[in-house]
Amino acid sequence: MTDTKITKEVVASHGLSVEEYQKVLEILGREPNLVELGIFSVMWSEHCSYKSSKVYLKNFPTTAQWVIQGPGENAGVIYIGEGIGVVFKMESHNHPSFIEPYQGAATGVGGILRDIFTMGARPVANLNSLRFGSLEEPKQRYLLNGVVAGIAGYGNCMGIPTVGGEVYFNDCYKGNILVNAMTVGLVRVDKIFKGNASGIGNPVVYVGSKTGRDGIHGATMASAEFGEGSEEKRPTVQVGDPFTEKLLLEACLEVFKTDYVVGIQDMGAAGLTSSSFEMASRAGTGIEMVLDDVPMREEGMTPYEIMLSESQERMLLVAREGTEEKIVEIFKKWDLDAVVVGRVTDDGFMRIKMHGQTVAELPVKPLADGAPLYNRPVKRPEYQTELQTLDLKTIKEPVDYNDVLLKLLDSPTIASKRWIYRQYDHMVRTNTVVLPGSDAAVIRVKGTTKGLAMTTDCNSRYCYLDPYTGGMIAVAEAARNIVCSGGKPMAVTDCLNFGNPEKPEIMWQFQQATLGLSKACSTLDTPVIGGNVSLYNETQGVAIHPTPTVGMVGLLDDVAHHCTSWFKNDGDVIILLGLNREEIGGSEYLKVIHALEKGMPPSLDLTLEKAVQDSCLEGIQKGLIKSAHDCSEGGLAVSLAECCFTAEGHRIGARIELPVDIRKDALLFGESQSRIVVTVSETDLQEFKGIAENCKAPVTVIGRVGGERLSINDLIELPVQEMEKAWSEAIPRRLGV
Amino acid sequence: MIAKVYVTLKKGVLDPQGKAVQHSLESIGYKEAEDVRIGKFIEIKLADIPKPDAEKKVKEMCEKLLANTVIENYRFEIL
Amino acid sequence: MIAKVYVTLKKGVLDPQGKAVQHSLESIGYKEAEDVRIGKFIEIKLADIPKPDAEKKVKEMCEKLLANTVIENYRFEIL
Amino acid sequence: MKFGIVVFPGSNCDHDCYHVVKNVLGQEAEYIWHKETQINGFDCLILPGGFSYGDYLRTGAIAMFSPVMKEVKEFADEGGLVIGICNGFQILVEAGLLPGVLMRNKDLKFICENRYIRVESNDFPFTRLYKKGEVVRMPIAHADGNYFADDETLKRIQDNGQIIFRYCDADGNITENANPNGSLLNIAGICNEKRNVLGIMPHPERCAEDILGNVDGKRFFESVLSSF
Ligand SMILES: Nc1ncnc2c1ncn2[C@@H]1O[C@H](COP(=O)(O)OP(=O)(O)O)[C@@H](O)[C@H]1O
Ligand SMILES: [Mg+2]
Repeated sequence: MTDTKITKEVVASHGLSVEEYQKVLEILGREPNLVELGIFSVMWSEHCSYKSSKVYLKNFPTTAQWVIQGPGENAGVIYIGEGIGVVFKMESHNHPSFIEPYQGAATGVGGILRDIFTMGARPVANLNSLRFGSLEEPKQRYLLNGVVAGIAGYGNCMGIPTVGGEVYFNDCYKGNILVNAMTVGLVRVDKIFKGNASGIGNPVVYVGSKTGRDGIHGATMASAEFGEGSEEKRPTVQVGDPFTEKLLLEACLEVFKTDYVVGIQDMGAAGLTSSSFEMASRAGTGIEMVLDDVPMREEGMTPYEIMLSESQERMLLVAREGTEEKIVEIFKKWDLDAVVVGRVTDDGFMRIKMHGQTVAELPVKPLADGAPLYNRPVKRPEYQTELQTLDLKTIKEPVDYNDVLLKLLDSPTIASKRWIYRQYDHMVRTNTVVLPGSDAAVIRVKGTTKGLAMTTDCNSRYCYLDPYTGGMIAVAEAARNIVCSGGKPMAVTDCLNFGNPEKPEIMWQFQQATLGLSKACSTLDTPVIGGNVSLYNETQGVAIHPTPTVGMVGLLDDVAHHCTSWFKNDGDVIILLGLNREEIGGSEYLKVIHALEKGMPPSLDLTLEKAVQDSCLEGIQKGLIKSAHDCSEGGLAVSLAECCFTAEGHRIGARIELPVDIRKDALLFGESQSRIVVTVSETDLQEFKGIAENCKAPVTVIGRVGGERLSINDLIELPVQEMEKAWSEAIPRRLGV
Repeated sequence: MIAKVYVTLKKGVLDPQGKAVQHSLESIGYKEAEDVRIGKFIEIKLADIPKPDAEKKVKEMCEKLLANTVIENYRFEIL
Repeated sequence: MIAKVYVTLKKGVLDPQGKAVQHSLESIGYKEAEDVRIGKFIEIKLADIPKPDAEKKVKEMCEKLLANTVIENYRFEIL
Repeated sequence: MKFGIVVFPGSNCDHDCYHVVKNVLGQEAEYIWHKETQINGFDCLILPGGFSYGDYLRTGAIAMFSPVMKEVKEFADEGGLVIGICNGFQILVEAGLLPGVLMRNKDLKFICENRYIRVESNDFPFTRLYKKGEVVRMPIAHADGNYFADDETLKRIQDNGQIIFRYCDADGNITENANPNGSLLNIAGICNEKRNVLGIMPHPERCAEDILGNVDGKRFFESVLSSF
C-alpha cells in the first residue's frame, strides 16, 4: 500500500491542487507515500484547515473579561462566577445528513458532544439549527424525519436534553440540507482540559470504540461540492453508537477527576490524524505512534485506513507517565478499550509505525498550521442589485388580513415545531426551566441561583438579500431571544454555512456576512468564542442561501427571574418596544403571499436594538414583565398571535389598537427588527415605562390581554383556537401524520 | 403469497446493537457466541399476483423503503 | 459455524412498526402488500462446537435474551 | 430513609433521582453500580430512567442480566420497596418482577411531553398522599411505553388492583386521545401482586420542584417516605 505510486491522478483524487501538492513536496523535500498523502489531504481539507475562511474569522471579536477560552481549542469557555465555566460550540453535519439523515444527524450530535466533554465539561444541553427544502417534496419529508429521529436517538440516549433550536424550510436547501448541532456544558474552571500533547515521554492513549473502515475520507467529502455521482460515496457514512458515547462520557469525567490527564482531544473529522497532529502542534512536540496497538474492529486494516478512519466515539488522550494502568482500569470499568498507542517526542515529528516499519514520518507544525491559506477573490454578484430592488407599488395590499395571518401561521417556517421537539427529551437532568416553545430555552445551574439562556438563530433570506445586514441581524435576533427569556447575552458560537468558496460571489457573501456578525458581536458585547465553517454547500452549481447560524448563551443571575413568551393574565397591558417601519423586503409575508424573495432585508440600528434589549431585560429582572416575545418571521401580527396560544394548555386572546402610519401589510407582517412585545400588569405600567424611557427605548401601549379572540384594529379578528389550529397542524399535516 | 425479506447491515458497518448483545451473551456465559449481527426479518403478505411481478415489486419495496441501501443489504424469497 | 435466529411477534400481538411500513408501502403505490410484520434476524458466529451442543446453546440464548417469549416466537437454524 | 439508585451502563436519570431524594426530600441517597453483588442497608431501591445498554435488542433486556438484578430480586422478595421509572420499569418487566411488556409506542416515535395521569389506587406505599382518582400532570419521555400483556394477565392485574396509574385527559377521563403510546387500558404504571414493586413510565422526579413549574411528582416520593 505504501508503495502505491503517487501519480497526478492519485493527488487529484485526494483533493489536493497542483500548487498544494507542490507545497507538500517543499515541506517534505521528497515525495510523500500514500499514507502521508492521505494525511496531508485531510489536514489540508477545507474542513480541517479553514484555508478559505481564516482570513475573515480573524475579524471576530473574541475577548471579554468573562471569556476564558476563545477560538482555537475544541470549544470556547466563558466564566459565570462561583468557579463555573460554560463551554459551548456549534458544528455542522450537513453532507452526511443528506446522504443518510438518521446516522448523519446522530453522529453530528455525537461529535459536538465530544468537543464539549473533551474540555472536561459535563454537557447539559443540546440545540440545533436545521434547514430543509419544501415539505411538499417526499424526499424532504424523508430527510426531516430522519434528521429529527437521528438527533433524538443520539441526544436522548446520552441523557442530554435538547432544549432548543430552529428549523427553516426553503427550496435553496433541497439539495443541501443543513444540520448544525450545538452543545453547552458546565465545567469547574480549574478543571478545564485542553488538546495538548505535552511532556516528552508521556504516553498517548487511545480510548473508546474500536476503529473500523468508517467514513474514510469523510473530511474530504464534506469539503467537495456535490456532483451527480455523490450517491456513490455512500459507504463513507458512519454509524453512531450513543450508548458507547455515554460510557465514554462517564469514563472521561471520571478520569478528569484524577490528575492523570495532560491533554485530550476527540477524534472527530479526520480521526486519529487530526487529533494527534493538532495536539502535538499545540504543544510544539511530536508523537511516535504504533498502529498495531490501535483497537480495530475489522481485519487487515492498513495504516492509511487506520489514520483516516472516522469511526465515532473515540478520544485520544495524553497521560502523565506512569498513570497508564490506572487510566486503563477506569475505562475498563466502563467496558471501554484504553490502549497506549504512542509516546510524546521532542523532535516535532509524527512518526507512525506498523508491522515494525515506519509508514509515515511528517513534521507536525507545517501540516497542522501550515496549510495553504487563501485570500480568495471576492465579487459582489451581478444579480445583487436586481435582487434588492423592490417597488412597493407593485405589491398589492391584501383584501383579507385574517386570511393572510392564517396562511403565515400555516407556513412551516413559522409554524409550531412541536412535532420536532416532542421527539427530543428536553427535560432530562431536571434543569430545563423554560422548555422549547418559548424564545430562548433556560436551564438552571444546580447548586447556584443561576440560569443559562440559549438559542440558535439565522434568517438566511436576509443574508441572501444583504449578507452584511443579515449577519448582523442573526446576532441581534439571538441576543433578543436571550433577553426575552431573562438572560444577559454573553457570547456566541457560529456555524458558517456557505456555497463554493472558489466562486468570488460566494466569497463575497462570506466576507460580508462575517463582517456583519463581527459588527453586531462587538456592539452587543457578545464575543465569538468558537464555531465551525461548512463550505461547498452546493448541488450542481446552485448554492444555499448564505447561512451564518449564530448560537448564543446568556446568563441569568437569578433563574427565578426567567420569562416566557406567552400572555399570562386577563387585563395585562400589552406594550410594543421598538418601532414599526415600512419594511416588507425579505419577509415571510412577501414569500408566502406574493411568492417573492426580494428587496432589502429589514434595517438594523444596533443602538436602538440595545436600548430595546436593555429595557426588556431590566423589566424582567425587576419582576415587572410577565411575558416577552420578539417579532421575527411574520412580523407583529404573528408575534401577537403566538403570545395567545403558545402556553401549554392555556389560550387567551387580546385586543390591539395600532397607530397606522405605514402600509397595513407592513404594519402587521413586516419584519422590522428591534421589536419586542411585552406585557405588564396595569399597576406596573408606569414603572416599566420609566425604565424604557431611561434606556431610550420607544414604548407604545398597544392593547390588553383578554377574551378568546385576537383583534387588531379593524384588520384582524380571529378566534385564538382557529389560529392555533393552523399553526400547530402545519407541519404534522404536511408529513401526513 | 408471502415475501420474506432479510435486511442486514453491510460488511464493515458498525452494529452497536449486535456488539451489545454479543457482549451480554458473553457475560452470561455464552463464550461461543463470537460475533453477533442484528438485522430485520420482514414478512409481507402479498396479493396474488404472478411471481415474476411479485419479485419485481418486492425488489422495489426493498430499494425504496425496507432497506437503507446506504448501510444495509437485503435479500428476499417469495413463497 | 453460524446460527441464524428469526424472532417474530406472536400472532395477535399488534405490530405498529409493521403497520406503519405497510401503510407507507401502500402510500407509495404498493397496494399488493396487504400485511407486513417486522421481526429480527440475528446472525451469530459460533465457535466450533458440536452441532447438538450448538443447538442447545442457541436455544438457551433465545429463551434467555434474544426473544421475549411473552410476545415473541423464535426459530433458528445452524449452518 | 435511605434510597439506593441503581446505575446501569446507559442509565441517565440516575442523577435526577438522586437529586430529588437528597436535595428535595433531604433523605439519604447512594448510587449502586450494576456490577454490585451485595447491597445492604437500603430502604428503597430506584431503577432510574435512561437507555440501559442503549436500549439495544429490546429495552431493559440486557440490563436484566446485570449482577445487581439478583440482589434487586431478593430485596423485592423480602418485601423491600422497588421503584422502576421509565427504563427502570422496562427492566423490571423484562426481569419478570412485573407482568407484561413495554412495546414500541404506537406512533413509533420518542415522545417527551407533559401528560395527565389518574391515580387508580392509593392504598399503597407509593401513592398514599394522592387521592384515589386524583388527576396529576407528569412528563413522559420514552419510545417504548406501550404496555402489553395477554388477556389473562391483564384481567389478573385488573382484578388485583395492580394498575396504579392510567393516562387520562385533564378531567380524568380515560380516553383513547389521552393515551400517548397505545398502552392497553391506558396503563402508565403497575405494581406487583405483593404491592412493593412499582413500575411507572412518567417521571415523577422531573416534576418535584417549583422552579420546574410542576410539583405533582413530589408527593410520589413523599408517599414513599410517609409509608416508611
Ligand atoms: N466560524 C468560526 N468562528 C470562530 N471560531 C471558529 C470558527 N470556525 C472554527 N473556529 C474555531 O476553530 C477551531 C477548530 O475548529 P474545528 O476544526 O471545527 O474543531 P474540530 O476539530 O472539533 O472539528 C475551534 O476552536 C473553533 O472554535
Ligand atoms: Mg474538536
